Amino acid sequence: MKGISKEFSGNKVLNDINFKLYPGEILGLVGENGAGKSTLMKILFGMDEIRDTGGYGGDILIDGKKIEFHSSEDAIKEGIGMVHQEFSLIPDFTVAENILLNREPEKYSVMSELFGKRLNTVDRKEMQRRALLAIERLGVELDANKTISTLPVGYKQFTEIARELSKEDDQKSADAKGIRLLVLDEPTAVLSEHEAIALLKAMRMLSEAGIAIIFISHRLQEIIDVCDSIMVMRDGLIIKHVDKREADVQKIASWMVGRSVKQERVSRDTSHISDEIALKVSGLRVDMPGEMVKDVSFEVRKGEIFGLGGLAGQGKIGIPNGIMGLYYALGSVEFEGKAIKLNNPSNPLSSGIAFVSEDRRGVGLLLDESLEWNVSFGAMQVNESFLKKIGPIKFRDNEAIRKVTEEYIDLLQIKCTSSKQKARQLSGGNQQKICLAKAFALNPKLLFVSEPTRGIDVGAKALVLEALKKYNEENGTTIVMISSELEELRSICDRIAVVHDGKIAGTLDATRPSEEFGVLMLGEMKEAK
Amino acid sequence: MMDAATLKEKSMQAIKSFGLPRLIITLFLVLLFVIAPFANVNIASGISDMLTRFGMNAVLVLAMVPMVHSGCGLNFGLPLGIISGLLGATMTIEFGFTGFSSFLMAIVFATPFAIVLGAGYGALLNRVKGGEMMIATYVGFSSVAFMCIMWLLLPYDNPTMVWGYAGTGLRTTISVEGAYLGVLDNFLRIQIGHLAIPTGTILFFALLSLLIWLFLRTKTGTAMTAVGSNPIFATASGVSVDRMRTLSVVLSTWLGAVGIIVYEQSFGFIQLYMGPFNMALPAVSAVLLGGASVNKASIANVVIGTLLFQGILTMTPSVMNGLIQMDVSEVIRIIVSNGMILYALTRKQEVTR
Amino acid sequence: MKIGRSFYIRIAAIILVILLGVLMFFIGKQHTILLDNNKVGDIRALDEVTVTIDGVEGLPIYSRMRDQAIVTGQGHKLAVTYVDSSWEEHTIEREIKIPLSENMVILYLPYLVENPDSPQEEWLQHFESQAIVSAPADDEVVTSDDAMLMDF
Amino acid sequence: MSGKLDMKNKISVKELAISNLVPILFICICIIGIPLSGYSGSYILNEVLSRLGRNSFLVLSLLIPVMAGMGLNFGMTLGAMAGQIGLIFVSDWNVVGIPAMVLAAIISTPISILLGWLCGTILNNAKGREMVTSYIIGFFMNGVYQLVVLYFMGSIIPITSSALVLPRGYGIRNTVNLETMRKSLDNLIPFNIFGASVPVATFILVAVFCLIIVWFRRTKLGQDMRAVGQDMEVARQAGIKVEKTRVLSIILSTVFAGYGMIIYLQNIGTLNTYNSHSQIGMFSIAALLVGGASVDKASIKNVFIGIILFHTMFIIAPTVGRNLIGEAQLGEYFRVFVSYGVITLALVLYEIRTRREARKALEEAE
Repeated sequence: MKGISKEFSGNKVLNDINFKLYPGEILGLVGENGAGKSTLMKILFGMDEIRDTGGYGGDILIDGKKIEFHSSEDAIKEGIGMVHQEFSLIPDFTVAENILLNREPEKYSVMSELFGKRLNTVDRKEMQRRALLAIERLGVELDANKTISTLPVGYKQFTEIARELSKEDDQKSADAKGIRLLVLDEPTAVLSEHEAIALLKAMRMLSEAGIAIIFISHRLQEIIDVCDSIMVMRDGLIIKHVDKREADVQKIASWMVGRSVKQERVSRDTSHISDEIALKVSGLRVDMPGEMVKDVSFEVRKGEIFGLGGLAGQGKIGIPNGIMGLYYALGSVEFEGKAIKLNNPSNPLSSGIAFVSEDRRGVGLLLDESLEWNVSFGAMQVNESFLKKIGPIKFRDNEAIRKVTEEYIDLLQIKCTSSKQKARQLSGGNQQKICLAKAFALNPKLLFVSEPTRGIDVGAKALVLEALKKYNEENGTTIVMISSELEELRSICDRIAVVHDGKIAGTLDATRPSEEFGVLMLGEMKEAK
Repeated sequence: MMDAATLKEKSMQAIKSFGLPRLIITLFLVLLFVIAPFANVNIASGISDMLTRFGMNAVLVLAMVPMVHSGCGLNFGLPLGIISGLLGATMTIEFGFTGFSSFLMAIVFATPFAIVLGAGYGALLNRVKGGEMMIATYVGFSSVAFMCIMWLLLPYDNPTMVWGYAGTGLRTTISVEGAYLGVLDNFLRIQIGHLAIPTGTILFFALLSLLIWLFLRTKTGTAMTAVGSNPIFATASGVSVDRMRTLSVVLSTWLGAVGIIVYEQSFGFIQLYMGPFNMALPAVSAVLLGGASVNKASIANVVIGTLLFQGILTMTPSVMNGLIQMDVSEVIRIIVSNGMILYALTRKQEVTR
Repeated sequence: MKIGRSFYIRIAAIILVILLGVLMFFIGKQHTILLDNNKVGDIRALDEVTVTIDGVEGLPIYSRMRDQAIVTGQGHKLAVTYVDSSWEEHTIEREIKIPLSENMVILYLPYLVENPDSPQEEWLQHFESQAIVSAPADDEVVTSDDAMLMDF
Repeated sequence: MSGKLDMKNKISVKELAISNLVPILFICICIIGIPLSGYSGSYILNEVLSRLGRNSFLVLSLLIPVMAGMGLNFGMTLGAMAGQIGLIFVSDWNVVGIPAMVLAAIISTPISILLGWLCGTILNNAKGREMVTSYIIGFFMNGVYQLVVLYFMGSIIPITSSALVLPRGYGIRNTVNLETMRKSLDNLIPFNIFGASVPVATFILVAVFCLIIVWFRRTKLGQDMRAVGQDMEVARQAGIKVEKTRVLSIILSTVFAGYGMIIYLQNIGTLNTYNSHSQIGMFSIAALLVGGASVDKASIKNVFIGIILFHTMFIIAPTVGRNLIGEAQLGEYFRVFVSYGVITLALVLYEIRTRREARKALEEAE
C-alpha cells in the first residue's frame, strides 16, 4: 500500500474537511457532541443515511483513486471497518457465532440443491478457526465458545472489533484488499480502565500490522497515549490537526470548546436573586441508563438560573430525571428547607417543582391529544386547577383550559391552527414551546429545563431562551437549565456546574472564559494542573 | 383537472380515516337493507331485531372502552366481567327476587365480585405491560373453565336453577322468566306495526354511556386517558399509572358484569358453563368495527360498531336465506369479526406507538 | 427467475412428489367388488361358489346370493372355485384389473364360469350404488366451539 | 467481574423451582392423581404411548417459530386445516391405508405453504404481538375453512362421495369416517410391551422429525432464525433478511403441523370436520408449556416431557373427578381449566421474566 489519503468537503454540518491518513497511523478524533465527528464517519463508511439525506460534497480518495461508496458494503469491500458505539451482538450466541454473524462458513448439504443455499449446514470447525484467527490478530484473550451475554462489556467490544477484522478473510478470494482502515467510535466509553488498556494495546498491534485507525474518544489522555496524530473538530470544521507531540490535554480541551464566534451574553436583571438556598441536592445517585449519576451535590440560590453542563452521557440529564422521580434515585434533595421524598413524581410536583423533559415526544407531550390537554394536564393533576366542582366530582373546565392555552399560544408565539390541534402536528420548536407552557401553567417555584433547544431551529431557540429568562425575571422562578451547549448556558445562566462522569466536576460563574469549562467538561482537572 | 385530483385525494383521505374495512361493511349492510324487500324480508322487523340485539350487546361492547382508554388494550378478558355478572344473576334468583328489583339486585350482587376480580386482574395486567392482550384472553378462558367447576360445586339450591335429578349443580341454561326477563326491553316499549323498539334497554345503555362520558371528563378520567395516550407523560405529571390502569380494568369488568345481565334480561336465559367462553371476540370486533383502535375508543365507536355488527348479524341470515337458500351468516360472522380484529392488530401506526 | 441447475432440480423434485402422489393413488385406491351369483341372462346361477382374491378365501356363495370383497389397488388374482352339476370341483384362475376410476364393480360369477376365457369387461362391470343411504343423517352441522371438552 | 460470574453460577433452588414451576406442578398432580384414578399401570402406559405417538409430531411443529422468536404459533391450526382438507380428498377418492396418508400429506403441503405464507406475512405486520395475532388468524381462517368445506365442497370443489357430502348436496358432513386408515401407521410394525401396544412406525417418524429439527438448527437458515429470534435489529444490520426468515419459520411450522394432524387423525380414526382442528393448537401449546418450555425457549426434551405429563393428567382427570366428588364432568372441566391455566401461567411468568431481564441487562450495561 502506498498511502491513503482522503479529502472531504461538504457544507452545513461539515465544512471543507480535508485530512490524510497513512497506513498504520492512529488518528485521534476529538470534538464536542455535534461537532460533526459521527457524520464524517458515516460518510466515510458509505451509510445509507447520508445518501438518503442528499449525499455529500467532495471526494474520498483511497490510494490516490477516487472512490464512490453506494452502500456500506462497498466500504467494507474497500477494507474499511467500523465499530459503532452501540453493540450489535446477539446475546445468546457465542463469540465465534457473533464474529461471523451472517458470514458463517458453510458446508455443502444435498438439501440445499432443493431448497436453496440457506439449507447448507454451518461449518462450526471453520467458524471456530476463523474466529480464533481474528481474535489472535487483535491480541487479546477471548474464549470463542463463551456466550456473549455472560461476557463483560470490554469483551463484547473486542468481539465487535474482531468481527471487523474477520471480514478481511471473506474477500481473500475476491479483490484481496483486506481491512485497511478501522473506525472506532468511542470504544472506551463503556470500558473499565483495565479493559481500556487492553484495547489500546490491541489498537497498537493492529497499527503495527499496517491498519490505519480512526479513534474517537472523549478521554483525552487515552488519545494522547495511543494516537500518532490528533484532529480536533468543532462546528463541522477541523480546528486543529496536529502531531501528538504538539498536543497536551489542556490545549486540546481549549481547542474543543473555544468558539470563534462568541454568543452574546444577554443582559441580566439579577436584582431578584437572593442568597437564600432554594434547592439543595446532596449525594444524589440516579440509575438512568446512559446518563448515570454517581454522586452529585449542589445548591441553587433562589431566583437564579443555574446551568448544568457537560458532555453527553456524563450524567447531567440524569439529575433532573432522578429528582423528578422518573428514574430510580438515591440521596437527599431539599427544596426550600423541606426534604423531598424521591422516586415518586408527585412529591416534587406538589412541592412546586416542574420539569421540562429533554425527551419531548416521549415524556413531554401527549402527541395524540390536543394542545389544550398538553398545556393543562399537569396543572390539573398537580394543582387541581382548571377544574369545576359539581357536587363531589371534579370535572374538567374546558373553557378555562381553552383560555389558558390560547394565552400561552400568544405569549410564546406558538404556530398552530387552533388550540385543539394535535401536538403531533406541530414542529419541534413549537412542541418545545408547548412543553414550556405546560411547565409554566403549573406556576412552579423551581423549574428544571432539560435540553430546551435540542433539535429546534435558531429562531425558536432564541425565543425559548428569551421566554425562560423573562419568566425567571418576572416571576422570580428559580430555573435549573441542563444543556449540552456550553455557549447557550453561558448566555443566560448565572452559574454553571459541569458534570463529568456522574459527578460535579466544578461550579463556575457563567462569565468565566470557556476554556475553563472545557477542562472541567473533560474531567482532566487533576492531570491538567 | 386540478379539482378532480384534489377531490380524489380528499375522498381517498376520507376513506382512509374512515377505514376501508368499515366502509365495506357499512356498504354491505346498506346493500342488505336495499335488497331485503326482494328477499321477502320485512325491513321493519329487521330493524327491530337489530335494535333489540343492539340493546342486548351494547353494554358489553361499552366494557371495552375504559381499558382501551388506559392503554390496557382490547379487553379480551371480558369473560371475567361476565362471570361476575353471572354470579350476581344466579344469586338474585337464588334469593328469590323478582321483577325490576331482581335486575337491580343482580347488579348489586355482581358489583363486589367485579371489583375484586377486576382489581386482581388489573394487578396482573400491570405486571405484564405490553403483553396484555394474550394474557387477558387466557385469563378469560381459565376463569371460565374454573367457574365451570364452581357452578357444579357452589351450594345453590333454588329448584329452578339446579339439576332436577341431583339437586345440586347449576343447569347450563337458566331461565330468567319470573325474575328480570324483559324488565328493560318492555319499559316504554314502542310498537308500530312490525317495528318494535326496546326503549328501556336503549335508555339504560344511554345512561351508562353518559356516566362513562362524564367520568372521562373528570380529573381522574382525564388522567386515565393520558395514561393510555402516553404513560411516561402521565408518570411525569404525577399520575400513578398502575392505579389508573387498575381502575380502568375494574370499570371494564363491572361494565362486563352489567352487560351480561342486560343481555340476559333480553335473551331470557342465563348461560352458564361454556356460555361466556366466546363472548369477548364479538364485543372486541364490534368496537373495532365502530372505529376504535387498539389504543383509542370512544362511545361513538361503541354505538356505531354495535349497530353495524348486530345489523350484519341479523340481516345476513334472513336476506341470504331468502335470496339463495344458503345460510352463510355464521361464516360471515366469523370472517367479519375476526378480520376486523386482525385489521386492528396489524395497522402500522399502532405498532410503532 | 434465473433458470439454473437448482431450478431444474426443484422442478424434478416437484414432479417426483406429484408422481409419488399418483402412485399412492394407484396403490391405495380401494375398490369394492360385488360377487354376484344371480342368473345372468340365460345363464343359471351356480349352486355354490367360493371366491379367493389374492389368496384370501371368502365364504361360499350360494345360488342367488351376493357377497362383497374390498380390495386395495387395481391388479388382483382371482380364483373361483365351484362345483358343477356332476359334483366335480373346478377352479378358474384369472388376473383381474379393476379400472382406477371405479369405486364399486360387480363380478358376474355365473358368466365367468360359463365363459372362463371371455374378456374381463364382459363379467366385471361398473356398478352404481344407489343405496349407501345408510350413512348417518346428521343434517345439523355443529360448528360452534364447544368442542373444548374434546379429548386430545 | 469474576464476582458477577460467580453470582450467575449460584442459581438458587428457589429460582430453579420458579423457572420450572409448571412441570413441577404437573408432576405433583400426576403423582397424586394416578392412585386416585384407580387405573392400572398398563392401561395408563398404553394410553400415554398412544397419545405420545399421535401428538408428538404436532407439538414438535411448534419448535421452529419459537426458535425464530415468534412465540408460540397459535396459527398451527392453519396447518391442521390443510391436513384435514387433504384427508377429506383422499376419503372422497376412496384411497386407504398408508398410501392415503402419504397422498393426504402431499395434498396438504401446498395448502399449508400458502396458509403459512399468509400467516407469516400478517405476523410481520404485527411484530411484538405475534401470539395474539396468530391466535386471531386461527379464528379468522376457521371462517374461511368453513366457507370452503361447508359451502364450496360438493358445489364448486368436486366431492362426490355420498358418505361425505351432506344430503343437501354440498358441504361436508360433521364427521368423516377414517376407519380405513385408522392406526394404519401405528400398527405398521406391531410391537407390545407390558400389555401396551407401541406405535413403532409413528415413533420412527417422530424420531426422524426430531433429527430433522436437530439438523435444521445447524443449517444456515436455522442459524439465521436463531439470530432473528434474539435480536431482529442486529440480524438486520448483519444483512439477514429478517422478514423472509420469519415467514419461512411459520411456513415450516404450518407444513409440519399439517403432517402432524394427519398422523393424529389416523390414530383417532374419525375426523370431526368442524372441530378437530379448532382446539388442537391450544392443546399442543399447553403440552409444550407443561414440558417446561416458554415463549422464547423450547426444546425437543420439553415436547416429550410435556406430552407425557399433560396426557397423564388428561387421562386420569375424569375418573379422579368421579372418584373424589362423584362427578366425571368435574374432572373434564378440571382438565380444561388446567390446560388454560397452564398457558396463562406460562405467559405471565414469561412476561414478568423478560421484564426483569431487560432491567437487569440495562443495569449491567452501565
